[in-house]
Amino acid sequence: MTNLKQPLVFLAQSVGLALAVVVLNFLLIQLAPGDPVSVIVGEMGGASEEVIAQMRAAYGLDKSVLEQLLIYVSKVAVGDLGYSYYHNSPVLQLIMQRLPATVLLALSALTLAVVLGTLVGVLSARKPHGLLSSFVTVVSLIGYAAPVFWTGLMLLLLFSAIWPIFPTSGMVQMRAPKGFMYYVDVAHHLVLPAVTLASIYIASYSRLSRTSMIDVLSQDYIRTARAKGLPEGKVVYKHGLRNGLIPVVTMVGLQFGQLFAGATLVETVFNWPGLGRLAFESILRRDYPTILGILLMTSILVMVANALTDLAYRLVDPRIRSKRA
Amino acid sequence: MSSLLQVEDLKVHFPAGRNKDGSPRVVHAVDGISFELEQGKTFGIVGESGSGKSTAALGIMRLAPITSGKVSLGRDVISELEGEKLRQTRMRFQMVFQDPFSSLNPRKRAGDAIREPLDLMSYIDPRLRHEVVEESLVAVGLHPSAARLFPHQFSGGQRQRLCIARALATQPELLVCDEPVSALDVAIQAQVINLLLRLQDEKKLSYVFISHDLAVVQHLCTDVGVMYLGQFAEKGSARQIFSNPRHPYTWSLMAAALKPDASQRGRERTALIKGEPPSPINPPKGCRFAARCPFAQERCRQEAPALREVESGHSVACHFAESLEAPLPELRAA
Amino acid sequence: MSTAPLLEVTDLVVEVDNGKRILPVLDGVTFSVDAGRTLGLVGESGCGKSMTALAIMGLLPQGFRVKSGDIKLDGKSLLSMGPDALRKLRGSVMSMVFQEPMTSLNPVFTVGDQIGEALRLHEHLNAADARTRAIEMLRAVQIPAPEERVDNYPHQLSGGMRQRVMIAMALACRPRLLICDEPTTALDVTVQAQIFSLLETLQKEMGTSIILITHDLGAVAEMADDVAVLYAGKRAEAGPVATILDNPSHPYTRGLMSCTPRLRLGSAALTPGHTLAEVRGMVPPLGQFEAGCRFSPRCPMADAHCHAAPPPDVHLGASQTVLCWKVTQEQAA
Amino acid sequence: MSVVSMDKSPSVAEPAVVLASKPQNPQVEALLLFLRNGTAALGLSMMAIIVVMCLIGPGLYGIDPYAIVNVPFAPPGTPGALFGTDFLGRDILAGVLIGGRPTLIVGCVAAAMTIGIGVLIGCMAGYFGGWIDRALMKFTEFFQVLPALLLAMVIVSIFEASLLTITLAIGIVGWPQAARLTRAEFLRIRDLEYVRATRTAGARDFYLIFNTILPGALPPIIVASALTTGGSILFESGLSFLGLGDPNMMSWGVMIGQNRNYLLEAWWTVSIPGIAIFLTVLAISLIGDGINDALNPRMRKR
Repeated sequence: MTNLKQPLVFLAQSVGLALAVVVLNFLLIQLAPGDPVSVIVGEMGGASEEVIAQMRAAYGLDKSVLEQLLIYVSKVAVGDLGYSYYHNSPVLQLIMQRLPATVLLALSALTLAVVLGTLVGVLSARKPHGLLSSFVTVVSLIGYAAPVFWTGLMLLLLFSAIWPIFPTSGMVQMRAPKGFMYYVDVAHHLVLPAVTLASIYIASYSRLSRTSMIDVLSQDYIRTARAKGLPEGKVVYKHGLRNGLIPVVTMVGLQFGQLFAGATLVETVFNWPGLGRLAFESILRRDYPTILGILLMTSILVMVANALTDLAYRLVDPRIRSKRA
Repeated sequence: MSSLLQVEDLKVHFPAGRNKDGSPRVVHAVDGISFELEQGKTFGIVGESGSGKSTAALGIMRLAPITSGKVSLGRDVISELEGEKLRQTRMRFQMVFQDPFSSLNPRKRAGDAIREPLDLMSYIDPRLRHEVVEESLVAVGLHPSAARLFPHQFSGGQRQRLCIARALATQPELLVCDEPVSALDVAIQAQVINLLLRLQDEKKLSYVFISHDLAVVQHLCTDVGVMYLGQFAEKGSARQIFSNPRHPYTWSLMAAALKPDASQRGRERTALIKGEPPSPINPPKGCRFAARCPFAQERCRQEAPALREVESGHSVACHFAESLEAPLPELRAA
Repeated sequence: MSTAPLLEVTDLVVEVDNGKRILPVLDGVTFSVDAGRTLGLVGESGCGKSMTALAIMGLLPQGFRVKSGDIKLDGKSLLSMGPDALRKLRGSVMSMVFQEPMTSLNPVFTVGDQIGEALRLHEHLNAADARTRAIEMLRAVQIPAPEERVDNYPHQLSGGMRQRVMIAMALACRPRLLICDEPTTALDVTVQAQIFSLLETLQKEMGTSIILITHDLGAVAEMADDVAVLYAGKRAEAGPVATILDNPSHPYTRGLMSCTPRLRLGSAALTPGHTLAEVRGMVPPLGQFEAGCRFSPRCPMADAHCHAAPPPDVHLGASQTVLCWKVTQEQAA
Repeated sequence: MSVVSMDKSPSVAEPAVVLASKPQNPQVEALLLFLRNGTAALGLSMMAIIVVMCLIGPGLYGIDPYAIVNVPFAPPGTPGALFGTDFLGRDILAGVLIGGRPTLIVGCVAAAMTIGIGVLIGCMAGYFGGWIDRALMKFTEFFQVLPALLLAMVIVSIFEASLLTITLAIGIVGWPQAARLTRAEFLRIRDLEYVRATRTAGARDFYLIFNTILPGALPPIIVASALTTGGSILFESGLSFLGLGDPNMMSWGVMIGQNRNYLLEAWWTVSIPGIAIFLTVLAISLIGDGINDALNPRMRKR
């Protein structure tokens, strides 16, 4: 029973959260100066009275706010996120076109950051006062303090003006190669954006895993492992690491929202054709249906990511597994 | 003489999530205990961890929500007081906690910690409060200059003295002590036990004394309740409990605590019972001790025994309290 | 069986560097444990009991180091051994049970994994055999349904069960020396009795020597053959349990014995309000030891002589050793 | 006097145990430790220099940051334009000096807002527990799911960019972390015995929350505040970089955003304001590190 009930409750909660985001979206439209139609009309460059009246009716603006909300929610529920007049395309379709690029960028940056950050953090935890530890501290301070868009620009400067080995703009070459070479080309383009986006997180993960490992290595069960005669490597990498990873997993879960924010800036710098750049362009053009669609979609992505982290958390920590099940 | 503290059928239950079938899980931490305490006397509550003895203390102190039952101090029914009235009445019943390291606010000077209840409950003229602080410090064997120091500058035993001083600042009638000496080294433990005895003598204090250690209880308590899974298994005067214990659970606690002294060296302690107390979540319907009791019979598993008097003032919750014979000679009546 | 003691600790001096000063932790501790026997190591907290154990195991925390003295296991000096050789002895020839069963087991591995680990390491068993042996060990420490418990995680077990698992883990490779550091302090009294009788049973079966570290003289009377009382990093008194408990000669031992509350039943039951004997004061913190006898500030018998100079070890009878000026003076008289 | 005496308790209070003579206030000690900490000192002095430069720098330097004073893209070292000029020929140094003002103000006010909202919600949730906790935590979770930068972008673009809207936007999206942290600390401290003791001493809820529990919860919150301030500054510069800053204000982010298309022709127009942001955030995190070292009990023990 529990096996079925648990995910159901979770699903219901997620739907509730998504609904709340939809309502927030609606409120934001309501709060915007002028009604949506005048905004849209403004962005289309003007329209006749007739068209405006027609659109008002289509948006249900002649109805009460509550009815409008219901109309909005029911539209969103069937996947109708509105129409982008600027792009001349349904918002959902637009988002779906851009989504893979952002997911690719975010996931590769996250993987890079977690793997590299944890590795460096763990290594330095073994000698909390050693050279590597100081290095980690300095690098994490720098990584944290440098604005990500600026880091991106500096890398861009370096790799286009001084050492042009990586492409600095877009996701593929103008004339995209076919087949396997297409993926190689994407990967080649991915390097700079991913490294830039990872730079903030490498710093925080190395720092977090360092403190977490120092804490874990002072626990009683580490002494037990040593008393058993385990070699030091096993003590640290078997008994220590499994526990030291727990806060890292928690942090991954908490950072997805921020990761997309960082992606917006990085995509803007490197012209990466993802959701973030779409959001940026839409904001400049006051294309509200698109922006709000992205807001909703990103929130759902964060929820999905959180669910996945929760799953990972259960794998790492048996205490959670039995407590929640 | 009427009693100072009266506890009637006190119950403290906690929700603890849900079972797999969706029914609520309830921790029956304290499940109907009653006792009376006369002024100047000490009621000891003994039991293993999870027996609910600490929760009982928190319930009496109104620090844990009471599910049902009545607690009265003198004429006041403290289980029914709320808000300001409860807050003001607190000066009459105070508490000493187990862990001397977490029971003092690390950011407050010792003197301020003792003064806090005086300020919060507007006890006596503000100008006289510093005198009360000094007197309290001296009463527990600390120098008045200790008032300026911070908790981390004291040892465990000194901190426990501070806690006692704080609890006594408002001249309470009742002091509830939750394992006040179990975190202390044996030499320090003796000092604090003697301090409690002396203060009781000087101030005619009444104690509710919670402990897992029968030997400590024997030094301090005039009356004893042996608690198992939220209920009293046996209750009576210290004399009755220690010279004529009747409940198999009391026997097993005593057998385990009977440490050999020099004359009985090498004698093994008799472990009358195996295993550990079951969880107080949704306890079994029969006698709660039946699962571990070496004398349990079918009736015990079916029918919960009532706590009934076997001699004046001595109650036992066992169907066979009169017929069972204690398995060790030490446990039999003199 | 050899006649030489299994473990010999001679004049052990351990110090700690706290960053500012070097402070003595143990100062000339000497004792030995014969094969198959149990030594009780007694004292209040801060007297150096646990540090002695960790020094034997080679697990002293950072900043602590053995300055002089020797520790010999089976005639071989542990201190002159390389770290890898010492590591191979840990868990196989000597092992340890710690005080806190709640935090001493790794929360993310099953108890079976944790028991089997030492077997796979020292006896090179494969996973299946290690698991079988782990189940056997769980049965040996009287855990019910060991076939199921072997796959449990520590948080699914009660405190007493965890301590049984710790014992199973420590004894998995049938070590010759088992150090138990306050193994029952965190447990209920009924469970305490069960753990002690379990330890005795297993000791008889395996012939293991035990060092029992405790603050509880009752536990020593019950379990130990010999006893060493530590005070402020020095050995105050040592000898066979019978001698020491019948005839304690050091004022500290006497004080500890008389201030321990003891349960008296039946006609011997105490009347309430019975005060205990006291040992005044407390163990001084590291680095604040008296120049003379370290116990002298708390000693009811101390005189000028005691405060002035540290006392020498005196032998009373064949096997009792006491560190006290008063005893020295008595003997001289 | 025999101290190992049986049966008779001493009639007078036993001799007071020898006590340390000087009180050691843990808060004062932490402060001293903080001031003696090298990292913190470095961060503090860097921050002091930055603040002073932003306050009086523009007045001293005297060049209007909005005025075209030279040819566009004059490289650093050009006479009259020490850090060069931007794409319009405006003085970069003048811009950097004045551009710190909105960044610092927005950063600090937004961080204060973030911490204020977060601590208040965290306090309530952690102290009262039960349905209050569940409701507040759902609310927090909702805000954590929303992509912060995107939401702030929407808010700013709907309500027109001004210092006020930007500050509000950052404050609204940033508080969940502070709330979670405060709640966790409250849950930890709430059941400590000294809190119970204070309740039996007759304390009301308000006193327990703000006088007893909150001071104990503060250390990690203070450390988080430093990080949040740095974060808010980065957030503000990100918004400004995207062109969503207050259009009437020169700020570091705005300078980078406006000049970024000319990066390859005039690297200094982008690099220099970026270094300003970098140094400011670095100074704040150094201070945060210093506080952390001073408050971390484990570091203090050894």
